[in-house]
Amino acid sequence: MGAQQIIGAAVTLLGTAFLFLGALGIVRMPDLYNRMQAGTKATTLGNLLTLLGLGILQPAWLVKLALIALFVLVTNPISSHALARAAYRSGVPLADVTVRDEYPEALQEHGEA
Amino acid sequence: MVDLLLDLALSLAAGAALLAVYRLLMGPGAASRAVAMDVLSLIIMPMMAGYALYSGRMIYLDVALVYGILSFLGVTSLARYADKGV
Amino acid sequence: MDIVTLFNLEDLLICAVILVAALGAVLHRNLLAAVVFAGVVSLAVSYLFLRLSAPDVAMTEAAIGAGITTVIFLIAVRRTEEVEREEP
Amino acid sequence: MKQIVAVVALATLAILLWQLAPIAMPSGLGVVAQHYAEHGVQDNRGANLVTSVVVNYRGFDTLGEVTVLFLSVSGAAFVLRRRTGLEVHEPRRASEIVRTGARLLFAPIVLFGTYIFVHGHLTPGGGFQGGAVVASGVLLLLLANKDHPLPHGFLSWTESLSGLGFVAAGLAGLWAGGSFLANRGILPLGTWNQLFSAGVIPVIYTFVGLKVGSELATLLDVMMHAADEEVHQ
Repeated sequence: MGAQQIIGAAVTLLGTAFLFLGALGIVRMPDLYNRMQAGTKATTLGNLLTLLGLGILQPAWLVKLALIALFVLVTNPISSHALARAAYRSGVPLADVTVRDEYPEALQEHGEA
Repeated sequence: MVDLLLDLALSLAAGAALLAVYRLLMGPGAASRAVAMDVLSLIIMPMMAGYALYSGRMIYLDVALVYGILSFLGVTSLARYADKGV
Repeated sequence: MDIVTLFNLEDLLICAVILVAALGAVLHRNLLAAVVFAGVVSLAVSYLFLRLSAPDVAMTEAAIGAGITTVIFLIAVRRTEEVEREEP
Repeated sequence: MKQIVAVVALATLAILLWQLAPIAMPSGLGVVAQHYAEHGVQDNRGANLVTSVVVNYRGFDTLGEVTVLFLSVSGAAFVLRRRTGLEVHEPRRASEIVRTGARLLFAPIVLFGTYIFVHGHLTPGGGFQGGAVVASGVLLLLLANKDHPLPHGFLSWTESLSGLGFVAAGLAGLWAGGSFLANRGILPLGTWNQLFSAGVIPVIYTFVGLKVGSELATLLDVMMHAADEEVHQ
């Protein structure tokens, strides 16, 4: 029981560390798209790891925590995709250091302007 | 040991919330702020779950789930607004 | 019970988040940004309500304050002007 | 000058509130709260005491709140009603991912909202919160496609019938238990912390949830379309 508790708390701590890194990423990254990358991928992982750690700490709650985790896993990509697409189409600029932007070509290939 | 780790985890999450608020204040344009809002909701949701564990009441997880649904909708509607689709 | 000992570090940090976001909502001239700030206030206040053992209020705040009200504000801002004018 | 006055006023208010805060958070319960906390479980068998207060002890207030919401939604729908003959602008379509996600998530979200208001007497939450979640499911459909056809007749019938159901439950309490919205003698109280318990409370909260959900869905639909026509007339 003691080892399980410590593992659960460690996984929770790892998850919140990822949350912190994601938040650090949205502060430090140069443009919106890079920020979004840090702020959605890292924090989704941190969120899931934290919920997993809580589930290890309290195994009776695993089903409900898994429900929340599944929900986050489904919804968060949708909202960040919609946000990135809207930002691109409303003309939020890329950072100066960006090397290559392939999105316009991909749009033309698929017939959307 | 376990208490110390959990306390450290919660404080780290709250510090992450402060960092996200920095982006919320500074972020040029509404889109950056919407990203910060998304990150904030993703940070606060596990904090709620952690508090549920701390208080030992599973029903508090319902609040976290409602929170997740509604913040997702908030961010999506901001995105659709910026895309002129609302 | 002393009011300071009621909260530990993470709650005080969340309180700071609420204060900063509320100031942003009041002071910003871009109404869209103000709507985002108001949504963040609701999100953080909801955690604080849960922390104060009021899950019903926390759920209401999350559902009505953070979700529906943000969307209604967005639609209302879209009908009017996005940037607040200076007073004459 | 104006700013100095504002800062001074704010500082005064802050000091006053700091003084007031310990009073506003008393350590014990008040007289009324004491009564509810002691008798709430025997009276109603509801695991969530807040629900007992909202639906039973203060049930009449809840009826008033639902009526206020109904009136405000009616007012908004009247002021922002659809006008024909105006040029309607074509909104940009949502992407495939958003549309599929909306279709996928609509049913789970509505199901979860239903869970919230049906379990109002067991878990935190209840009619208002569940109704808001149900309406947010509808909002997701509207975000994916602004002109998503909503069953307006069904929504308005649900709304009216649940309002009637609320009043009917109250009148049944008057007939069986002696006072409006009394929770005696209509449905068995059942065992504490079971789904079928707390007498008429879950029934009323289900009515409230349906009513709030359909009202908010109608309001969102009306507001979205009103924005469109105003901008482009």
